[in-house]
Amino acid sequence: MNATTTGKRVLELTERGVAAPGVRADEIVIGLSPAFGDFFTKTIVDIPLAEVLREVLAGVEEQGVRARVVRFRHSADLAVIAHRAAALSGSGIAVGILSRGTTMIHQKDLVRLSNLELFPQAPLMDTDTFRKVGRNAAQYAKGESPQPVPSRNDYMARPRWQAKAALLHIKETEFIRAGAEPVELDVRIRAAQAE
Amino acid sequence: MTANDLDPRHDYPLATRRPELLRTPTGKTLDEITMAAVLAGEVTAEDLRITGDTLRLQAQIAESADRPQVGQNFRRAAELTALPDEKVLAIYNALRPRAATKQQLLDIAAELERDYAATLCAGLVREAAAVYERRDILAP
Amino acid sequence: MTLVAGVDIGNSTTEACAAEIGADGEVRYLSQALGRTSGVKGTTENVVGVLGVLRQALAAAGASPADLSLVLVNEATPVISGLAMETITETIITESTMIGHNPRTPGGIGLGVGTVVRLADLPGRAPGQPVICVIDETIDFEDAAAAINAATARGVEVTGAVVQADDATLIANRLDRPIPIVDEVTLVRKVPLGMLAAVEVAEHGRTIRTLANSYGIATVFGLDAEQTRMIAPVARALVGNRSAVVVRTPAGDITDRRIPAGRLTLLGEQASRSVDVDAGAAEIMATARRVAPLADAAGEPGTHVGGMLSRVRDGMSDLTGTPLAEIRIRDVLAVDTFVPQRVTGGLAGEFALENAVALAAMVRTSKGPMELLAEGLREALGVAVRIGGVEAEMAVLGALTTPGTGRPVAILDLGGGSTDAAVATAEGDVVSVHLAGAGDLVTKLIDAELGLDNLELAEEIKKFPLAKAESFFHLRLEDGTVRFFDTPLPADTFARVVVLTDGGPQPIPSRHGMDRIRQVRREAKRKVFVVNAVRALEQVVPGGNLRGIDFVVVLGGSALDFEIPNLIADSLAEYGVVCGTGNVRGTQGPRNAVATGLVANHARTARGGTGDPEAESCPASR
Amino acid sequence: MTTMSAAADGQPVPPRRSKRTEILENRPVNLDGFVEEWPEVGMVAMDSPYDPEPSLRVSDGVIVEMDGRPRAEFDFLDQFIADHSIDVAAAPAAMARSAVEIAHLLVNPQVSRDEVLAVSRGLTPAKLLEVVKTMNVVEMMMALQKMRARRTPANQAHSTSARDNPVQVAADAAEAALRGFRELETTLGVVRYAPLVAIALQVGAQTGKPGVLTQCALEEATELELGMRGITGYAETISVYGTEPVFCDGDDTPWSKAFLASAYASRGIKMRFTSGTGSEVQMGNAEGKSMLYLEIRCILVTKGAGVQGLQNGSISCIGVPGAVPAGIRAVLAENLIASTVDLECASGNDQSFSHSDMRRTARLLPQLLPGTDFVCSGYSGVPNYDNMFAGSNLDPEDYDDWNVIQRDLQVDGALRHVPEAEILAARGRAARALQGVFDYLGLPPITDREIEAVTYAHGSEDLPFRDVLEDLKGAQSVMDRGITGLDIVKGLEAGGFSDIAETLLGVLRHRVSGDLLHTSAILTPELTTLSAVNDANDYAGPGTGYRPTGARWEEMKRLRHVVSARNPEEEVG
Repeated sequence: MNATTTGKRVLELTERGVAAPGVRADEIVIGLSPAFGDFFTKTIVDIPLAEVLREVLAGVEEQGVRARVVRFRHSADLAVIAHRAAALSGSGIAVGILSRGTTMIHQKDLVRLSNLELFPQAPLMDTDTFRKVGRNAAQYAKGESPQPVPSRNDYMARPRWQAKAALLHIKETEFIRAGAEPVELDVRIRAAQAE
Repeated sequence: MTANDLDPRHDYPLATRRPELLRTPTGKTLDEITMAAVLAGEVTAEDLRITGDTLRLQAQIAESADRPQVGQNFRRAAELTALPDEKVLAIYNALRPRAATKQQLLDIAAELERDYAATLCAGLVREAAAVYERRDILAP
Repeated sequence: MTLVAGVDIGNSTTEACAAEIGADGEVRYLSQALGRTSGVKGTTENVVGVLGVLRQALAAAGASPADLSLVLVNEATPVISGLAMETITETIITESTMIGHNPRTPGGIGLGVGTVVRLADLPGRAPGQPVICVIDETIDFEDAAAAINAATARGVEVTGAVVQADDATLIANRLDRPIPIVDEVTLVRKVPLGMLAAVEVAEHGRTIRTLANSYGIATVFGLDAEQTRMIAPVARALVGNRSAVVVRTPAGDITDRRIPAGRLTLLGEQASRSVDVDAGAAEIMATARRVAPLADAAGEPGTHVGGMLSRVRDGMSDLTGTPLAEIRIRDVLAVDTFVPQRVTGGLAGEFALENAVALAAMVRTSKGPMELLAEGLREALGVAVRIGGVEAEMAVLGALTTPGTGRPVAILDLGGGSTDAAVATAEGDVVSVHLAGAGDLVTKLIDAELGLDNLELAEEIKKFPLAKAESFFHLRLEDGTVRFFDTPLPADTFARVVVLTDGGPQPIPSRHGMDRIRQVRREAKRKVFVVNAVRALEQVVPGGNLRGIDFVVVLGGSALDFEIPNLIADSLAEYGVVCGTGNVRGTQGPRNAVATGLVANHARTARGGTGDPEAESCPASR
Repeated sequence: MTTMSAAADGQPVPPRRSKRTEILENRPVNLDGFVEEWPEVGMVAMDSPYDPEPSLRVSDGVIVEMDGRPRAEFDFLDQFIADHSIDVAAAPAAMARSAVEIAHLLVNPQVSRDEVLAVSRGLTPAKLLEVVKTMNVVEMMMALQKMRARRTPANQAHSTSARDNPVQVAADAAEAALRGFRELETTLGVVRYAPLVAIALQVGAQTGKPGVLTQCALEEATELELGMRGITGYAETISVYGTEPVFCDGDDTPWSKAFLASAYASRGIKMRFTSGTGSEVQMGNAEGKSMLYLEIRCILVTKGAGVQGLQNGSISCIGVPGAVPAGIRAVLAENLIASTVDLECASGNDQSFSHSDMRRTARLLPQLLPGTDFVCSGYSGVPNYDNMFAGSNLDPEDYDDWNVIQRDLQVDGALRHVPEAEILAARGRAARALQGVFDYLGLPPITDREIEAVTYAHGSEDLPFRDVLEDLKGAQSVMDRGITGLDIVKGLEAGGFSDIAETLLGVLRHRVSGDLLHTSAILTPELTTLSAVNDANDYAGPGTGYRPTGARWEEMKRLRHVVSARNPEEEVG
């Protein structure tokens, strides 16, 4: 196998049945939106979702923490996904990610509309930020006090991305299945050339 | 001349055209709000508020200018001049979706009528209670 | 019966009390109030603030300014103080000898020794040679692990790695044979290639043993005695780290340099002496004692201390409108401190705690236009205003209304800008002193030592105890106890050390643990207030012997602090002194002493007597 | 289930591009986002097959069917509009007219504004939509010229600071007032700074030009409190939405907002609602309706609540209509409809809109040319990096362009060129006045160095840092001590700024009369109320209505550089 950083990676998500609450205190849950890696393959700024998930997982692993990946089909609301993921997490910490890149770190005892860290501007999310999201989530799980990932702002993001973000959001909501249970996923990310 | 026949063309703005009709909540006229009086401590923040009577005059102006909704708003406002700030904010919060039960809203309406003679505001709250019930946005 | 008011204009706070004085001189205190001082103390700018506080006090007594027969104002002492801080040591690493930072998550465990090579050069290495490879951030962790595994499979002995990105665990987890890996080395490209190097990572919760030991390094690199002597500072610098890299370079060194901070000249009324600022606080203060009383101080021009003092002078001159040439520094307090500074020549953005000296300087200005101030008040109130009494004497009189006190008594007035002391002998003589350094300096020390760069937060850390939010429903307090909550704590406090302010728990954004922050806070208070308490008392107590007084009453805003009075009391206990926070009139705590003293003094003189205020009735105010 | 993302194989050689394509590709307009319409989910400006057909049935004075929906199925917006916004007496006749006929009434200058209002008061949302759908933008501009409530156009500016520096806010407020803005709005980065910044805005505004009304956008309770204390003069950020779920997501209903409107009026404070196209689809709950149809519902809710006016023109969602076909036409249509139902309209142009200067201007002209009550509901009076409303369509760098466009077209955008000396004098004086007020109130001092810096500054980056700790303590003390507008008056007087003190007292006095509560009210620099009641728009075709003449036109002729006719070697001005 000859993996390279320039080559594309393929994301394989295999369903493993209904996700159960975790018992290990050293795990976090990564909650994915209904069409993440399904209909959608990249974020609003074209970062492949394979890279997004790989970076978040790497950030978690570097801290010596484990991650479970769970898909939520009953809602495309980031707070709902991240909060329910936190409820399934052994440490009580979860990361929620929407297909367009909007991300949130949540904790199970918080009210749903609150959060530990929120990254509301999907166009500003790059791979480095996703790595840090994973790192911080894992540090919260370990009871450490990570510096929040600095929030960025760009007032010219509105003319460029506001409408596309709305389209992506609406499209994702089409994949909602009312009452669907969260599903545990096996994640495999591999180099495309290996085929 | 009474305030019952205000004509927007002649009487507005009241501050310049009909100042004799205006009083502060402590009974002062506009002319009495002078710099000297402020410095002497004779004019306080309480003097710089509008009264229910003045709001009703302005409601007449709005209605005569064919703005019945604005007039109604001023008449509701006239009622609310009697309510303390916290009470006003509490009622506002109760009117938010899923914030109050039907009974709570009806109780507020009753209180508005009983304690403040605020019949228009009470009507608005009752109307909300009925709509909220039909649209299922009352507190459970 | 007459209604009088006492007003104390302080540097930051104005206090007032209202009292009725009976025909027999009996005082009945009715009310008190406090507010912010408007403008610079002792100037007509104060009138606004005084009026506000007076009205508040009178309103609380159910009276109006028209009922007053007299307002007593203190003789405001025209002292103000300024602060400056300068780092005096610097750690310098030359020729990239050493990487001694503590990444949060190094990879692998153990010690590896080998020649430094770039990852890209691994395929060219012959088998059998131990190497340490350097991996920059453009290389993905999977690629790095694959390349190392490939080299190992070929027989190249990769014994350790130095990584730029935060990837150590990720790489280590993917290796066929584990090696120690140090990561987050930001300037990884500067690691010298082709040299012999050692990488060490200790287990979780342990620190490195080989590279933190001179003989360990000597063993690894086969050094002789002279070379070992040279390497000793490197080993010392690595003590306490969980991971480290040492590269053997021909002239590599690490030095702990003292930055020439310049000479501080202390001009006493009789003698003058100079002292190097980088000699540290103890030396500076010893010099100051030798020349006491201080008439002025000067810093060597063009040096750090020159800059420090001119900053203080400029600030004072700006604030008071006094010409620069007339500013006299009448006291200095030097405090040793540590500030985190980036290491020069470090490759991983390492920080070292460098020594620094903080200097508080107190300036006595020309006496403020008190008469104009009094006139302004007279005009605004239409009431007689009298400037009454020296501040320190009034404070003593006020302090003596604290139940359980008696003469001879000393007071310590702990403010924001200065620490003041006064002593009243049994004969009624009062001696007083004003010293530089108080609450503001404590705030500054906390800010600098914790590297916060946020004075607001430092101020809160000074004022309130700490806790850690261990969950959304409980806090571990700094004394080890736990406090539970029914409603969840704010989201931004989760897993953080917080300071328990009046407005709720506020998170402290730093990597310091609760113990460290607490230690810094208490040390800062001790270095300023305890040192100054002793220093101040020594200057006012007859003969400088603290055993000569029986009672010390602590007053002022900082006396309300939750631990400063205890820190002072503990240190004074060894002199057999009864020390405690004042409780003016038995009700006011350490507040309102001067205002109360003004009224007491007036009542005493009006009666024509010289009796002690203790003789007067001090009923609890309602 | 297994899914795979497509993997590109190899690196295909990119096709050769023309130099011209490259140039076009790099034009700023291509940094803007554009999307295809998707009417099923409401991603369509104003022309959707899923919008309802107009209809109306009245029985016993109650509307029992509206736009194809029977009363029993009304959502809460339908019901509020049916019961409060539509004049049941006028409705049957109005609805009987065809959309084209009503559009003609709007465009035809010989039909008076009052005659249009007699019809528009009886129209349903779908009917209003149908009317504007028959109109192109030029017709809409013709109509807006007539339907604007106030005869004299005005403008509003944002005055904020990235560091919440009150000295900057005061100086920029003074400059904005001097340049002609009649309303100034601020908001905060650190909310606790609000009292100091609101005081600074008020002091700066009255220093620049008497009678400018000020506002501080905050959560309802604090905004109301600052207003009640007379530290601010009006309120604007009271949002309404066009579908029931989104309205509920905003934690409000038409009834709660109507009550809030009365609450403001009861304290003598002028207030307008805020809404705009695109917010519902942005929140994914447009119920398959066009952006403009939903916005018309917001406009009618505002009308029914008895609120005098509305800030609309997409506002913070401008990127959504801006990305779809005819979106900017829809934005003009929403301004027009607000005016057509007799509301004050503060017409957007207040948010960062495009990377392209040409497109920014094209988006502005439909409001600037006909004139609206406030052409911008927030022209950034500070550099966009200091704009805490996330940037505006225009900022100080555009001042000269704006003045030239006014002069070129002889159109009154309510601004003017001011010589630098006057601006420096006003900025410096505002900062000194604030220094005096802070001194008087015992707030953290403003140094002469800060005043010097702010006089010549462009933005917060040019200013010395303030002691934030002390400022926040001061801000808290303003709230704790119950400081009011009267204390600011006293502080100005004590500081020797008697004229500004008199002005502010004059502004505060207007609380008592409530004259400013009427539609489109502003204060003139002489402190007289000018509103749709006493300055009603009387446009009736060529030669009528407001047009810049006389002294105002002479003022508009002045620019930074104009060559003198008398001596072409020199410039006038």
